[in-house]
Amino acid sequence: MTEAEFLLWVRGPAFNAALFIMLAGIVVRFVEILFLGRKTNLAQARGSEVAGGFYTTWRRMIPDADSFIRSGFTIIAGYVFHIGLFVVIFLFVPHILVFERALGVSWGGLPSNIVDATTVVTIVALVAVLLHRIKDPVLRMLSNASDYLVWLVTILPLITGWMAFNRVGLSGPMLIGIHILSVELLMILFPFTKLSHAFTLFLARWYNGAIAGYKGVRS
Amino acid sequence: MKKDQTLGETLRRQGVSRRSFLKFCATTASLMALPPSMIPVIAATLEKARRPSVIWLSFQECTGCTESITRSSSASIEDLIFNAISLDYHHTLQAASGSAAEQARETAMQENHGKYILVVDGSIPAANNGYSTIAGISNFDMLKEAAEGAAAIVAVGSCSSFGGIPHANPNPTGAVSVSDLIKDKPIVNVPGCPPIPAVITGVLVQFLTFGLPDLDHLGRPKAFYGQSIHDRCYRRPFYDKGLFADTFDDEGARKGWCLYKLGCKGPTTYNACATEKWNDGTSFPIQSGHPCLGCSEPDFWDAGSFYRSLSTPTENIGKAAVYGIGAGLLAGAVVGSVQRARKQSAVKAHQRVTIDDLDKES
Amino acid sequence: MTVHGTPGASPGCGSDTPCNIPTGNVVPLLHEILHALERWLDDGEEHAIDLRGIPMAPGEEDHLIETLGEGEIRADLSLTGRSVVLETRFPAVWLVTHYNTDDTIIGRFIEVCEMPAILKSQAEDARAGLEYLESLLSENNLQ
Amino acid sequence: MSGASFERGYNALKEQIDAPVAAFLSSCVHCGMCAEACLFFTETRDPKYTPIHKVAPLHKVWKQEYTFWGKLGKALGLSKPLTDQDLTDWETLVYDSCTMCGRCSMVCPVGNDIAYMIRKTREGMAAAGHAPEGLIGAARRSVTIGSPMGVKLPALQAQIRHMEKEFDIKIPVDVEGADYLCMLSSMEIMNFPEYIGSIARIFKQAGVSWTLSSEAFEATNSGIQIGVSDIAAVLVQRIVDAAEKLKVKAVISPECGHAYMAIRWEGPNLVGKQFGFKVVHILEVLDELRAEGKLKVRDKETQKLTYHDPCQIARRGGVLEQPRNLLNMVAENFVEMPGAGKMNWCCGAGGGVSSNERADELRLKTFARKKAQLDAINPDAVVSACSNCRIHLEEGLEEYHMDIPLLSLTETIAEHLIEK
Repeated sequence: MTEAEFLLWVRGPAFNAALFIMLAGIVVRFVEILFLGRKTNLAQARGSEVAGGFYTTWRRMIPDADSFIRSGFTIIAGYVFHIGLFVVIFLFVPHILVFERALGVSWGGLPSNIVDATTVVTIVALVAVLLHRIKDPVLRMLSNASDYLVWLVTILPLITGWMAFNRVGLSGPMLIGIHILSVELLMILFPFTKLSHAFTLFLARWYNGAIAGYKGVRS
Repeated sequence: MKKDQTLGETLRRQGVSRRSFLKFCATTASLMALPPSMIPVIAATLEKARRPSVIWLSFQECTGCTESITRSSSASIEDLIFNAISLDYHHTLQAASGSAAEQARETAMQENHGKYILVVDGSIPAANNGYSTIAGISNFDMLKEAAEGAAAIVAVGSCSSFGGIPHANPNPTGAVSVSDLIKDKPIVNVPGCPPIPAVITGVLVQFLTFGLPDLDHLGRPKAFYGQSIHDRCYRRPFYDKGLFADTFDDEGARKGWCLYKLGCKGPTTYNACATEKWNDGTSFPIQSGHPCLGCSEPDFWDAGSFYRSLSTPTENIGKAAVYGIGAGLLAGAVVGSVQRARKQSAVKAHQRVTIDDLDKES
Repeated sequence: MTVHGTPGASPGCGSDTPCNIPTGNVVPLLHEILHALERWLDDGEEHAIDLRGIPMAPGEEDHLIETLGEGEIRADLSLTGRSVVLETRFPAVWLVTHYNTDDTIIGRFIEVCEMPAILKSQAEDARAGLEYLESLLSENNLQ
Repeated sequence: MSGASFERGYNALKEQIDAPVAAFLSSCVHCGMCAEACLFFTETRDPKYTPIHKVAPLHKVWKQEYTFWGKLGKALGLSKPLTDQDLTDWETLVYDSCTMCGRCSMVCPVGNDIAYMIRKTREGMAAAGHAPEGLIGAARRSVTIGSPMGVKLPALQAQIRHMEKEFDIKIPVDVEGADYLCMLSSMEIMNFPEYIGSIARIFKQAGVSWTLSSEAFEATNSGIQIGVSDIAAVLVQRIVDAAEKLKVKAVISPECGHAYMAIRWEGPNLVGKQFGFKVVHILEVLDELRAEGKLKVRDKETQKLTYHDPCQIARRGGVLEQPRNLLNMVAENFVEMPGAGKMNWCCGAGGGVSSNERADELRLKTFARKKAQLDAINPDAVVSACSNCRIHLEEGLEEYHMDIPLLSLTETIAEHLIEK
């Protein structure tokens, strides 16, 4: 298999397979959750579940003051790499083309060198997060193999992407091929690891807010 | 022209001054993208270089590569090249034809056995030797025979280097490249469709002066194929600034912005177009506003649309997405209802817990 | 936009060919020439730059040449096609341009040296000249 | 009686897992922020007290029973099934070191309601016979005698007579057709009988028709604390029967945290039908009276007061503004402790921890968190609306030789009434 064939396979069938597995996996996870159902609350409501649910969905993005002091590192490093991932994935023009091909919708992107800088910041934040996970007693106790696998699978696309953009190391086709392959690995693991939080957290926050909202508390 | 004369002697016999020879060496160094400091080295070696005999065999090809070499920009180079090398056989350029032509080829091959350079353009049909023949001899046999006595083989054009358009899907003739068939001779691939004229002559001159050039993993001289178009493209600042042309006639295109979104294959294509440029340095595809097709890379005909960007998937991902969601719903329904039933049965199996059921022992 | 007298003016595009955002290689090249000139003056080290190897947007090369301008010497050589060697406005900085028989540029160099080698008379050519002069004299066909 | 068994416990866990639990456990990214919100961790720095870690048994059952990959993983031996030993190891985490205060549920960035899951985990633990001795005892006394502290009707009647004599006031019992049926917690009956007197005096001035019930006076619900809905339902049913028998319009939950949770929010779901009457917390009633101008009070408290928010009433119950309104009515130097309101720290004794002797040492250790809040403003007295918090805070303050009195909000209001 020559490099060209490898790149073609990665951009073609492999991407389709990864997308298929990811979407199928996400839908199955959602159905598995929703099929368990939830008892209707017979108590007399004080507030509205729906309002509480939506409130918490966005409000939980902003940590409360005390948590910010106590878990400052987790929050800051977490936001740095999440925002970084967002910028790198959704505001880099070549990536926007992928979404355009899939969804038919397109939007403006940031200058590529800004995205490149963001990638480096994101990688540094992810490495810091890993060190923290290893050093902090609570995190070390909580973490299992899947946490470290997910970390690796998240940082790989960033590293290979940075290499591809800066044309470091391998030949053009291999750089781009390996980068897309690492993204496909991320896509395949998406529904079956804690990466699923990316979509289930909206459900979780909604339930949290609903339970509290029913009782008139803005959680 | 006696065969054993050195290039220097030949030039002097033609009344070419030493100063002209220096000019030729300077422009050749520039052609081979060698630093100017190499000019004296080139002059010294070129002077003593023997004039090798060159056999040019054309198989399944469109004569584009031949067109390209005859368009070689520096006429003075062309004269000297054709004086430097003795092109003993080129069935398009030579006057002789039929048995006389073949006779000339065979005598050249015998006289210079082991020393001549075999230049090939066009791919070789491996499926059936009858697909392409010259004077009744199949390309396959002719190549084998010619390769046997060649000092080295230069595969000019993507067809001879990687199979080119005949090799493209569905490849009816089972076309293969030279390196697929010949394993025991040093082969220099000079891909491109066609390759840049200056690159063809450059490789020949480099071969003449320094022998087998430094090759990359696809057998291409690094002097010309060492860097990708993207790395040397003058529009790279636009790529870095995120300024892209969206259509061929929008503001971006008129302003000469990067053509990535229009399918430019510069990042994955290794060739000298961005520096050597075409038509005597006038321009090259990207400078004329058209995305690079990647013609010096293997299977570029099959690498998806020339106008789809490198980062986009080549197949219909919309379909894959729909199938994925559909399969998810199906599998989800099955798995979900099994789990739902499992929960229902747990609820049914519930035994009321009274204050007497709180201790294990009792 | 005309180029002001002072070298190292802002690297806009000299001509009207479309190159709104240039590659920005003109200024670095001028710096390279400056340092080469310093080294030549300090220890006579010669330097040559092959403009063909440097990607420049359309019009940028003309802008560089314009910036370098023309000095006191301009030599037209006829060597299998024309060649022009001229000393730029900055002494010891020479611009050598080779043309082929169709008068298209096939090589352009900037050389920082006392005098480009191409201008110097070559011993071989002189030897050939000597033989020719001797044959002329020996045949005594001069009036 | 088959008695508790691991199978019953495992089945209980399977019953309890629902869509919210599945959504929560799918979203946890092991970020550890819940630990920093839990006083059992912040005051011990022991990683095992990380809230999400406490629901690991529930996580395992959910993964292996209700996800395709989890089931497959278990079948392939990649993950080991839950064992009785796991439940033994987790007993102290789920009971001793968790008051279900819900502070972790408020900070979790992906929105996991961990207290919700602890409550469900206890269903499995108790059914498997892994409930703490103290709570089993309390539950048995509640069902057999009627109150976790073994308070019988005669004891209540004695306190009623005592209050009637002291404040020369009539305390209605079993008065059919009254508007409110007032519940009490045994702690109030035994330790703070003045609460009953205060209620009587306030309602007399405000002209509120109320009554106690001799058949159901106990508001606390050990079933909720131990985590056995069947037992909790029995206790709630008694209140429902009494309320229906007396045809009251509303039932007042007293100054007790989880009692409010038991009757107001879990009650209808436990007995399986909506109540024909409203359920309100005493603070809600008092605030209503205040708003209607029916509470006539004189000279305000001058000492520096602060208010401790009982978790099951405030963060998990929704009664937040009322205590502030009431305190501002009777106190001029009311200072909020840092972090007050819905994010206030738990006292450390709720959710059955105080009835669990094994947790006493840990409970006192965690008091340091509340002490830190008090040290920040060093109040003259602390007011609260939950007798369990009050007893624990008193115990804690004693431990640190800080003489800051604990006051009941209701009693404080009663003391400032203008009585004819």
